[in-house]
Amino acid sequence: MQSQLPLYPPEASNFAPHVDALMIFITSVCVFFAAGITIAIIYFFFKYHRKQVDAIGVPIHGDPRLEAAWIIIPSILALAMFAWGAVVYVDYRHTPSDTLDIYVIGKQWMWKVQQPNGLKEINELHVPVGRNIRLILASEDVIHDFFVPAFRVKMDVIPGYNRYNTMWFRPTKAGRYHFFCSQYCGTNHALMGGWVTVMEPTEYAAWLSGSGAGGANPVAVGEKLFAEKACITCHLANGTGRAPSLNGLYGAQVLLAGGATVTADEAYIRESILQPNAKIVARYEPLMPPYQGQLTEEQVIALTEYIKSLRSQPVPVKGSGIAPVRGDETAPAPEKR
Amino acid sequence: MHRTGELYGQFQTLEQQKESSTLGMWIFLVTEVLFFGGMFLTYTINRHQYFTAFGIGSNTLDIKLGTINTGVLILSSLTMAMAVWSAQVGKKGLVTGFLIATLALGTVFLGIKVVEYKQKFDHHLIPGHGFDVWYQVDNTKPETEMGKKLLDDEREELHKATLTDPDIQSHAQLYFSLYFAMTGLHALHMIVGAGLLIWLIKLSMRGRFTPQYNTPVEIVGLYWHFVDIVWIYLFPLLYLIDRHR
Amino acid sequence: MSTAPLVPEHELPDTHYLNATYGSGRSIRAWLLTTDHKRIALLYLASVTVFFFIGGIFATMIRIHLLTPGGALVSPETYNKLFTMHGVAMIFFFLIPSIPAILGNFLIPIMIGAKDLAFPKINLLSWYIYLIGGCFVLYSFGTGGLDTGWTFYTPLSSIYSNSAVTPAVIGIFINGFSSILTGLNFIVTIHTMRAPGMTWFRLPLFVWAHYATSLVMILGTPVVAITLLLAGLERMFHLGFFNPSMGGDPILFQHLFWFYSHPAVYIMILPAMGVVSEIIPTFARKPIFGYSFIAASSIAIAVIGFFVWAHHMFVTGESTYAALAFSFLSYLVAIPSAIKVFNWTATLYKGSISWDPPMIYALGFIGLFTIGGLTGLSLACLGLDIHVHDTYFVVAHFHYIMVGGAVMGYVGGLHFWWPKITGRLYPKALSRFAAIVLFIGFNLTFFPQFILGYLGMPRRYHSYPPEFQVLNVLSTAGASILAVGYLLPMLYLFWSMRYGKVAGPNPWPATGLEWKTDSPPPTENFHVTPVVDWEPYDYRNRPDLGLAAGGPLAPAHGDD
Amino acid sequence: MSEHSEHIVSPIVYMVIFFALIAGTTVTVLAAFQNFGQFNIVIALGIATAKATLVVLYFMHARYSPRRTQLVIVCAVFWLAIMLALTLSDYQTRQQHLSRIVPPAALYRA
Ligand code: HEA
Ligand code: HEA
Ligand code: HEC
Ligand code: CUA
Ligand SMILES: [Cu+2]
Repeated sequence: MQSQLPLYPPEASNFAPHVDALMIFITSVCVFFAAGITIAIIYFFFKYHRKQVDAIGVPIHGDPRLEAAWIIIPSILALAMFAWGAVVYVDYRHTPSDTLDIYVIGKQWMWKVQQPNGLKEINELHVPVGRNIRLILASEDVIHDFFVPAFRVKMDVIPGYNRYNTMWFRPTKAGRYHFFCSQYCGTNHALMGGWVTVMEPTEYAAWLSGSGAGGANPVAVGEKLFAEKACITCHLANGTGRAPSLNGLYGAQVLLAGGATVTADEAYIRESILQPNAKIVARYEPLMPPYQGQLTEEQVIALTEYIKSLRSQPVPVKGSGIAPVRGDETAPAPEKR
Repeated sequence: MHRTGELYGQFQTLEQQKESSTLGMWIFLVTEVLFFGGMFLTYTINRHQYFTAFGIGSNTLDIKLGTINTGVLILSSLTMAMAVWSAQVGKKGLVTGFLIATLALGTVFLGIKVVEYKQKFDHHLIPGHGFDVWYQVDNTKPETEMGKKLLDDEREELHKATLTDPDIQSHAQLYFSLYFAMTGLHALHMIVGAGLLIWLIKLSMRGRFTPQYNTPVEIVGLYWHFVDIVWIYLFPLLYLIDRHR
Repeated sequence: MSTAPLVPEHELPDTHYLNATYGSGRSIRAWLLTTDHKRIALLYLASVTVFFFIGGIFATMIRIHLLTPGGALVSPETYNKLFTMHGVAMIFFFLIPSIPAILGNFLIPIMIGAKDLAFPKINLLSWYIYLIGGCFVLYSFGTGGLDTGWTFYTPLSSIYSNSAVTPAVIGIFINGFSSILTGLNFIVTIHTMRAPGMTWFRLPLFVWAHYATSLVMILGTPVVAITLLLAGLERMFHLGFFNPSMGGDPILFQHLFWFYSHPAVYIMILPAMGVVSEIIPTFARKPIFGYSFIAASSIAIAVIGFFVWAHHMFVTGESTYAALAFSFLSYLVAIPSAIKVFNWTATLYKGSISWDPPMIYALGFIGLFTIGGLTGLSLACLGLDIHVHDTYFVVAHFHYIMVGGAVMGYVGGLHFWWPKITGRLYPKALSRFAAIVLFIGFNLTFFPQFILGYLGMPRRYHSYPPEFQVLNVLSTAGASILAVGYLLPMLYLFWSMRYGKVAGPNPWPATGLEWKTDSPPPTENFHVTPVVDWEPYDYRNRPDLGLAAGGPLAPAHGDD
Repeated sequence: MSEHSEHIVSPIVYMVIFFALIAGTTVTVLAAFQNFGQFNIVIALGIATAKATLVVLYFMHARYSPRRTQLVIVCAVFWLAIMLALTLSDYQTRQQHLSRIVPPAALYRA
């Protein structure tokens, strides 16, 4: 900590310096106006204090030039604040592609965290310094909010089958920092917090494998589930089954019946498992049974992780709903159904 | 405030009084637009997401009754407009007649609504614990070949719908929640309107409405027409989803 | 008293609205069945004050509880109920009706030269609706209270909470119609009941502000009514409009809620701005700077205020594009507020400024509102809001605007028109002292919360990490000073109703039409219908005010 | 205030409007049984709006009302539009992530 009474929390992520700079800028503008107006009021108050009981003031009705000035100048400043804030915000929402994905599940009143190798934590989150981290957030009951002041990041965690919120950051300083639930969620909302531990990458790796007894690798779990739940009967890897191959699905553009495309991100995969018929892949029949209510939140995550792990494998030639890489000019236009 | 004849004490002239009442009613209708608007928004977003379930729900409604009711309500709007006209031209007897006709039509509308609600109740389509979209196809004993075929079609539809939307129970329930909230609120407005009409009829029988003083008829008319407009939207939105299958 | 003009001793008029005999005599019935807007205003004054007390007591308990990190006073459930009930009582039952239903009700007909509002019976009805709604909410408070936060976010409020949510929601639903009917009444009155000569651009700015407020009331309130109705139905009958486990969408609730509740913050602040726009020219004794800009900015705030609601939802995962649009629009709505602040300040220039109590409140309002509004700009900033959303920074922002701004304006307005309402003056020295106590206590309470918020203390926390304690203790200390600052005016205003010096029709003197009639005014407001032939806030051509006006300007300031 | 002197609409106009409304209802029902794809809802709401407009203009006399009343009506529609449009704008653009925007054309093979 800085001093006895710090004015801002530690800066421990890539966003922190930007947000603090933004804060300083806006606060300066605020102080400028607040001080200017206060000083003007005090000055006028004394300077033009009533000297005679029946004195009246000089009748001045207004001045269009002044009005124009104090419409235009604040507008410009406001625009600057908006623009700068927007730039930072777009950065928040622009997740890089090389992230380490960690699942975070909120429920009244605790956080369950699952590391990429399946290690589970409760009210603790370990991350390596210098890596881009993406948190994938889901809620089991009401709305929560994951908030790390030292990272200046915060995102609501919303219940519902078609909703994952995500957020990303890059820790820049090793240490232990508070995280909080910052959306009011009932009785023990205030206790629904914990600690983020930012470690050196080597330590992190050691920690992951060292305390690895906590859980199995979700990809492996997912692979087993994929067989157990009969996914594999339809989703043949070579794309010849009744269902599209899932190889290379993650991150690709999927063409849907009706002509729209979606990006196959976690939310899409999750939805495709729980409510497959919400979005039908072009050229396939809506055969897949919905798994809503048949899989636990953890199993969904495991399956999703497994499907994501198929990313590196080659995309099958035929039958997949996945759009090929960009630039394939010879591709025929999608047919209308 | 002291009243002098038709003029309330806070006003200077009858003109001013009429102007105020009419403006007041229009502004009240603005609030009504936004009141119903909130529900229409809820409806839009849910329908967009659960189109299949909404179609299933909508197809259980009785389109004949719905259409008849639309006609009845439009007719009542006509008689209401005629009541205003009669007051404006000073035909006192006609005013009473048209008001009574409007009230009667309004009552018919509500009666038909009750019949429809009763049907939903019998078919276990009231949101809540007993709700079951399958109830009707499972528990009806068709008497004719035709009826049997229709029932089979319906079962088929439901099966198909369940494939696309496994949670059809919840989502159809969402449809019926909106159906009852929207039509219920509409019916409540009708009941208030009927009360206002009874009040008008009483005044009218005493011969109170003249070409000079007919503001009450006019502003109740505005209200009644507005309730009609709400129905004009409710009808296609609730009854006519996915009818062409 | 040295700066007050030398006025002859006054006597109360023989009959006025307070002692006039109505049909049923001077009984309590004559009050409860009155259709006189002035009496209804006093009925509101009484009931709104009760809710302010209730809300204030909850606030005090909140602050005491937060003295220690673990929570000093109550259990977590109780704490959650405290801030919820504090918010509900203060917002829906105190601040929204305060200025419009009390001062607006009392003054608008008089200011425009009418005998009453256009619909006096509806006016009385809206007070009863307010009472019924209030009873439901009090019932909810009494039977265990509710713990959803004043924002009632689903699915917490509709499914998970097991406190007395339903009666509270019904109460707020009912209360909404009170607000709607008041707004409707004002709009119609302002349109159709103006006295001869009272053109739109001669209307006092107080009336303009209330016109804008009424617009928000009639356009926004129905939406929150239906939203809460749906949430209430969902709770009572287990429906699924907003419940994700039944397919509903919790974010939709937030959209609907904020569609009203953002504009509603302007229901709270616009009337206070109207009050300030009356006080400043009166005590600077000169026309307000930029009359038409202030009038137009009220309307602009009311209209643009409807375009920004989703700035409360930047971190819900709302679409990035929508967030950008809503942030931009939030900055737009700040411009009309800026216009007002600058024009008020400019009005002081070359004025003849006194420091009568209402003026101290008005100047305090400008300062505190400015700080509150400017920190609103930090919140509207996308990149920054991610960090400070739902922290004490937000709490400080809205208390600066609502307590430092709106409540200051309300108390200032009470001081300004008290002589008109009761016919009597209150002790000036004491009230200056109270205003200063209020100002100091307020800043001490809420300034530390800005820092707390930026440090990351989330709001609605019944316990917090120990590093936040120092600032919390400061805040609690401030709150106790603040309580004194509110207690004092209540006492001396009450005292003055009986023992205060008789004020006479125009003690300040001010230029508005309301000061041309007796204090307290007669039942029909004016003995003869007034004809307006002067411009608003004009001191120069108003010999009837008895000031050194008319000819060349009086030597107002020794130096220039 | 002579501009507010009332305009009496003749019963013939009322009858014409009435039949237009009935016709509109009939067309709506018939159209609902045809498959126009996306356009079913557009047709239904289009007709409903036309009907509502007729009611407002003639039964409610808006056509003959003072400007101020007409303004009130426009405001109602406008605010309703704000509510629907701005909320839907969020829902319509929610799925798109800034980082994943790709030019739409010729990107896929079906
Ligand atoms: C009376 C009440 C009131 C008023 C008037 C305002 C006014 C404003 N509010 Fe505030 N606000 C609240 C009450 C109010 N607010 C409440 C209660 C909450 C919390 C709700 C909850 O979650 O419980 C809240 C929350 C809130 C948020 C959400 C925060 C969050 O939860 O993350 C935001 C975000 O944009 C915001 C912004 C603004 C803005 C931009 C204004 C603007 O209108 C301010 C305009 C004024 C000025 C700008 C000052 C004067 C101008 C100058 C001196 C000139 C200089 C100007 C420029 C350079 C532009 N407010
Ligand atoms: C008009 C609105 C209004 C007003 C006037 C106030 C007034 C005050 N508020 Fe409130 N507040 C809100 C609206 C308001 N608040 C809202 C909307 C919330 C959010 C709720 C939520 O999260 O859902 C909130 C939340 C809120 C919190 C955050 C709680 C949390 O997030 O955990 C705090 C904490 O300090 C607080 C404090 C205060 C204090 C000290 C006052 C003081 O100004 C009060 C001073 C008044 C009195 C004390 C009463 C009068 C004095 C007497 C009767 C004298 C006798 C009494 C004693 C000696 C005790 N308020
Ligand atoms: C009866 C066959 C069947 C089974 C069993 C099945 N699916 Fe599917 N699945 C399909 C079909 C057909 C589609 C394509 C149509 C669609 O989008 O619904 C599909 C689509 C998908 C998609 C979207 C693929 C894309 O290309 O966009 C995912 C992800 C998926 N399934 C995952 C699973 C998982 C995980 C399981 C097991 C838990 C599973 N499926 C079981 C038939 C099946
Ligand atoms: Cu979870 Cu607050
Ligand atoms: Cu807001």
